[in-house]
Amino acid sequence: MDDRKNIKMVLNIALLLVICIILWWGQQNLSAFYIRILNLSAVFVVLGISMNLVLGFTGMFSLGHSGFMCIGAYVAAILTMSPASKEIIYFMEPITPLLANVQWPIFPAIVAAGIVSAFFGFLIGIPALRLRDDYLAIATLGFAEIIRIVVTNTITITNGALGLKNIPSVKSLWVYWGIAIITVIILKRIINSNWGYAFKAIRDNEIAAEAMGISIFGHKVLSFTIGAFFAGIAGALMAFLITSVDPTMFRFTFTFQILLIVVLGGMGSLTGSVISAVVITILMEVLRVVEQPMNLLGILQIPGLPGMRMVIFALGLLLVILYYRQGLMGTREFNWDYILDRIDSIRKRGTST
Amino acid sequence: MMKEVLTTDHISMEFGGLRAVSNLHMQVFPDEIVGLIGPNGAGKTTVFNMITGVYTPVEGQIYFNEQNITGLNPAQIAKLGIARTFQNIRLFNSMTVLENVMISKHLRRKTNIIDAVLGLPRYNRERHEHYQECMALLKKVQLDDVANEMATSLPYGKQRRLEIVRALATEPVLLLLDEPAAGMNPNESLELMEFITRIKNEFNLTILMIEHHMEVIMGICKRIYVLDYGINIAEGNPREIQTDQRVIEAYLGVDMDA
Amino acid sequence: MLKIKRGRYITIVAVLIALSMLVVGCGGGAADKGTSDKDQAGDVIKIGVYEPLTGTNAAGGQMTVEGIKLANELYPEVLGKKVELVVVDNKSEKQEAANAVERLISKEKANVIIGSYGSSLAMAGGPVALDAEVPVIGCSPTNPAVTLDNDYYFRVCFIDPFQGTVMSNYATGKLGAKTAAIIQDVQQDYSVGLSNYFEKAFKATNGDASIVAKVNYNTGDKDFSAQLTEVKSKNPDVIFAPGNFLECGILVAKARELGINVPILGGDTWEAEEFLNQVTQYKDIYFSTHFTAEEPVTPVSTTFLDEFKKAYPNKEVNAFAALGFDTYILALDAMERAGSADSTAIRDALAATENFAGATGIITLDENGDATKTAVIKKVMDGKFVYETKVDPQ
Amino acid sequence: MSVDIFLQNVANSITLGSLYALIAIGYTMVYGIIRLINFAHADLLMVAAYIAFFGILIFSLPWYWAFILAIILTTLLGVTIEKVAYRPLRNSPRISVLISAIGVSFLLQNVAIVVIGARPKPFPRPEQLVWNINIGEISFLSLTIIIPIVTFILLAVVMFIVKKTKMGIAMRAVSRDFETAGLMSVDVNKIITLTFVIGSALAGVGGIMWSMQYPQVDPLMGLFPGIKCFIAAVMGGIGSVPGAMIGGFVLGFCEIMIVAFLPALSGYRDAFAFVILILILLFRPGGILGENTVEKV
Repeated sequence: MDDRKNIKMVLNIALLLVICIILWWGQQNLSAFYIRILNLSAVFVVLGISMNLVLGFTGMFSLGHSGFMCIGAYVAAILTMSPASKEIIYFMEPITPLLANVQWPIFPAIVAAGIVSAFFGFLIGIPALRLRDDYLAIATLGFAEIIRIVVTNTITITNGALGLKNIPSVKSLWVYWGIAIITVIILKRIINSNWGYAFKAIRDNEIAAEAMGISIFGHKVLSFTIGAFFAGIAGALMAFLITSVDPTMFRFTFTFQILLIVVLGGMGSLTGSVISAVVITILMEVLRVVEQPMNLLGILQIPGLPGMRMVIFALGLLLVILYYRQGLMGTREFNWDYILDRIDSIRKRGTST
Repeated sequence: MMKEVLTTDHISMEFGGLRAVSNLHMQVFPDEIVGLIGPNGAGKTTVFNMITGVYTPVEGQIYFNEQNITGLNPAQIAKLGIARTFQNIRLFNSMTVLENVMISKHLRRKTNIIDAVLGLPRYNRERHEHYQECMALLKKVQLDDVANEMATSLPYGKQRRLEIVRALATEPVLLLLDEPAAGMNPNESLELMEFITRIKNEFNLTILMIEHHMEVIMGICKRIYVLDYGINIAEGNPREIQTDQRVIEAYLGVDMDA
Repeated sequence: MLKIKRGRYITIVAVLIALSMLVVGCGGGAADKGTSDKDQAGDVIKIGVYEPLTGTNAAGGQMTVEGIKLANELYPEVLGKKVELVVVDNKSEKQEAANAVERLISKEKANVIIGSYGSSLAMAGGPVALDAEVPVIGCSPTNPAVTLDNDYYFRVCFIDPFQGTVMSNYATGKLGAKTAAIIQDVQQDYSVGLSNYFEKAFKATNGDASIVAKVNYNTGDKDFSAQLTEVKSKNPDVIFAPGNFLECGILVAKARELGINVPILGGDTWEAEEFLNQVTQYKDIYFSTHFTAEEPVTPVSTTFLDEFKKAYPNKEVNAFAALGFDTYILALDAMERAGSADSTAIRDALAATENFAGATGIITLDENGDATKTAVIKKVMDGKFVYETKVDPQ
Repeated sequence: MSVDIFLQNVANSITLGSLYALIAIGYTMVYGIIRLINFAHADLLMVAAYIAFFGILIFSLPWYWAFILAIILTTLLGVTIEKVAYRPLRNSPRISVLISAIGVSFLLQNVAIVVIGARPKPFPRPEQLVWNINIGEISFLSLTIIIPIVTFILLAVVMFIVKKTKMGIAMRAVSRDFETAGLMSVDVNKIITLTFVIGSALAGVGGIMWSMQYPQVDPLMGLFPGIKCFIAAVMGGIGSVPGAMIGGFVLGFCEIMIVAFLPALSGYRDAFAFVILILILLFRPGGILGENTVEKV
């Protein structure tokens, strides 16, 4: 058993190394376009797994993710924009003097974004998490919209509908994927800890969980807050990726995209969310061809059908939820044990014959 | 005279004007096994739910080791040392047998989630201790061989046992068993009786149990309370109960082994 | 049993649909490959277009693309090479817009890019182009921030400060308004910005008390009765209500239903049949725009008009098509002047644009890359957009 | 605020409120029976509007035929959605059904975008139904009177079905608890289908009324009324038909009056609706008329 542990550690390190090499290679050789898509998918990875923690592992149907992203994006943007460009951008009403001259480096800003939206997650969680299922869903959706509308109307802080631009641009795969990987590791540790068990226990059977001394409300708030924290970080990343933000980006319809990722990947599987986040983000681009006017083998001419991509995704969502509920991974995770067992069994078969 | 572990000081519960339990005064003393019986719908489970804080009694107080626990939530009460099982088994279906038991250690944790994320030694140590303890428990009840099976994959009898072990893992002083013998045939319930007495002595527990199987009740309970329509119609040792006129009436037409 | 069968049947159908889509997609992909192989040989010049073809800004985007395509059919060649248009949808979403531009630059290798309707989308695309040093020409994003410290973003339309002032002057001068009410969409940068400039200008001429009411609504709202009643109670001489044609169409119609008969003014987004359809039976509705069929300002205007009529016989000529047309021919003109399709060369040529005759008028780009040019004011009359007057930049 | 302005606001509130009420009833019907936020309900409004639109403009049907056709087809669609997307998930976690509902709504919207196009179309108001009414300074559309009447009639009909007919009794049985209803030899599927028939028909009517009041149809037109009306249903006490009615009117009045009395806050109007929702959910989950139930272990 113990050597199995060592093997696994070695394998994990190896895996990390491989990823690093891939990132390094990508940074060198990939075109700006592919790098952007990969970065975007990293953002969606963070979004997907953080929503999965709340939805898949703790069983709380929260649709508030876009709201927390919104907070994160704005915090990061305001903290990192140069005072000079703040002067220009806030041309309707000047920014409050408090924020006018702050200019932080990227990483502290990202962390701050996470903390601030975690704080709001906490505040919102305390009332909202008394609710269940669809009431929780509609309430969190409501909170997300409230956040967005408040952001739209507090012009001296957020510049309202005019949005913010000249946000420092970050392109490096290392930043986005680095953060994505850290997020995965942290969430994986949480899920395999007592706390993770407690979350799952709550999802499986609240009454029993409480009878075993797990404070339901406390753990729900905890999980929700962690989710909000990473949503905020994802928001910050989004801001640095696009370098301009405005409130309309964070409509609740955006949450549905994340939901799509979580469901297709499998509610209760980090691995699933990671895979489907990447796949869906890439498909978003690949499927553009469906919307271009095209001719099949020169015979029949098909006019471009804008919107076809979303039809495909909607169908995908429906089919999965109806006929393949566990999604790509169900609640299974990628783990070495499985692979090693396979190898062993194969070796055994080899020796036995 | 020994101090009582649990006292329900004239507690009552109502659902929409309907009195489920009224004015129940019940005392449980250290290392007793006390039975709580009565026809279906007599309000037995409601009593458990009040003791464990799922419901707050509309009247009366509940004392546990002379501490008033009325109005505490189930988690707090579990921390104080009252554990329970459920009439309809409530295991954590997506988890293995071991994990089901590990959950119960969560309330005895000393480390926090940050330690867990950082994987600090003190967290790993604690985690390892919990693991050891749980495996030991499972060994005691011959479930260690299925530790890594899915809880739901176990046969009915073992699921019942697992539920008891899960309760034991919270290191309780008082254990509430809600129809542990439900759906068992005579010699299964015989085993169960031995099992209960064994764990009682091994973990020096006090046990309060709801049961329909009269032979179980009469076999292992020192004292018995009888509920009918939420009212405590009789209390005493098995012989007294069996001969009590009101009890017989209450059960009249009801098969004693139902 | 039967239900299960039906379930299966549905799955199969759905899967087939999805598959067929994908197959079609791949077919298309193959077709694309064909062309992209060709341009490795470098005998085509690629002009990338990113416009909202779906989502809230769909109408504007589609009208613009019509104009661009028209121009492309008219002038399919430059520097002796074939011009290939690559049109991508940005779904009226920012991250999509950024992706779209990145795609056009590094995947399609576009030499110059056109777009996008909707200033916030343009602002999402801008930085990408700036980093890659590929010039972008905006057709109709009128928010000043778009070209702000971005040397690679140009536009053939005037900007909101000008537009707002023009409308304010028109309200005071021609309509003799002493007081005005503003109804703005707090979620649209366009609406908020324009209202802001109008307010400034109007207060400057008529005093601070002249704006009697300023009420807000949100994108997607359908019921404006409360806001309008509020305005009605203040009975202003004019109402300024810039915003999406989507909301404004209903808003203006509702105002008339409520018996508010004062002139209502708006911005260039109103020039859309969606808007006209809502307000056909009403009058005294004025808005600023970039182009008019009645008063062809340049010979190019007339050619554009004729060609548009030919190409889209049953469509109303509109400013966005005209602007799209202009961006395209300006791009070509810049390449001619640069004598190459090299992006930086094109950029310099664009920056130097002076007195370029476009369909929408004489275009001169200032140091920000913004066009200083004539604004046209139109009004709704007898169910048509009718030319009212034009205002030259001072 | 002068009297006639106030009365004008009242008129506005009635118009908006009765529309909310009309659609909210549909929501509450479905929720009352299968405890599902039928996100697709909002898009049924859109579908109905488009069918009526095409019926009148493309196939140049007389408006009443177009409307009837729209209602019938919408009803069929609603029932099909239930059969295909909700029924298979009847015994699975509520989250899955909810996601399925979101998926359906997502699909309807995007199919509409692909097939009809994203650009909005003007809805032809039949002038037999829509004319302007001026009483002194107050002016409003005939719809301000028609819609409430329609709403009340439909309310009466639904109430009759639920309270008086055998079906209705069965419905209430099902809404309490599937299994027992099943045991009481109630054909649960039949009842649920019937519920969706009523609900979707209401959505059909709602969609038509909505697009006569705000004569513009586009693929996403359902989004906002959808959410607003669900809020209305919750306010009234979800599952309670008269509650939905009241909730609709209350929400309508609140939305109008907040702008009327606090024009400075008009930008927050939509947020306000959500604030009400959340307060209600937290402090009176049963809503204005619904009863608050205790969960038994």
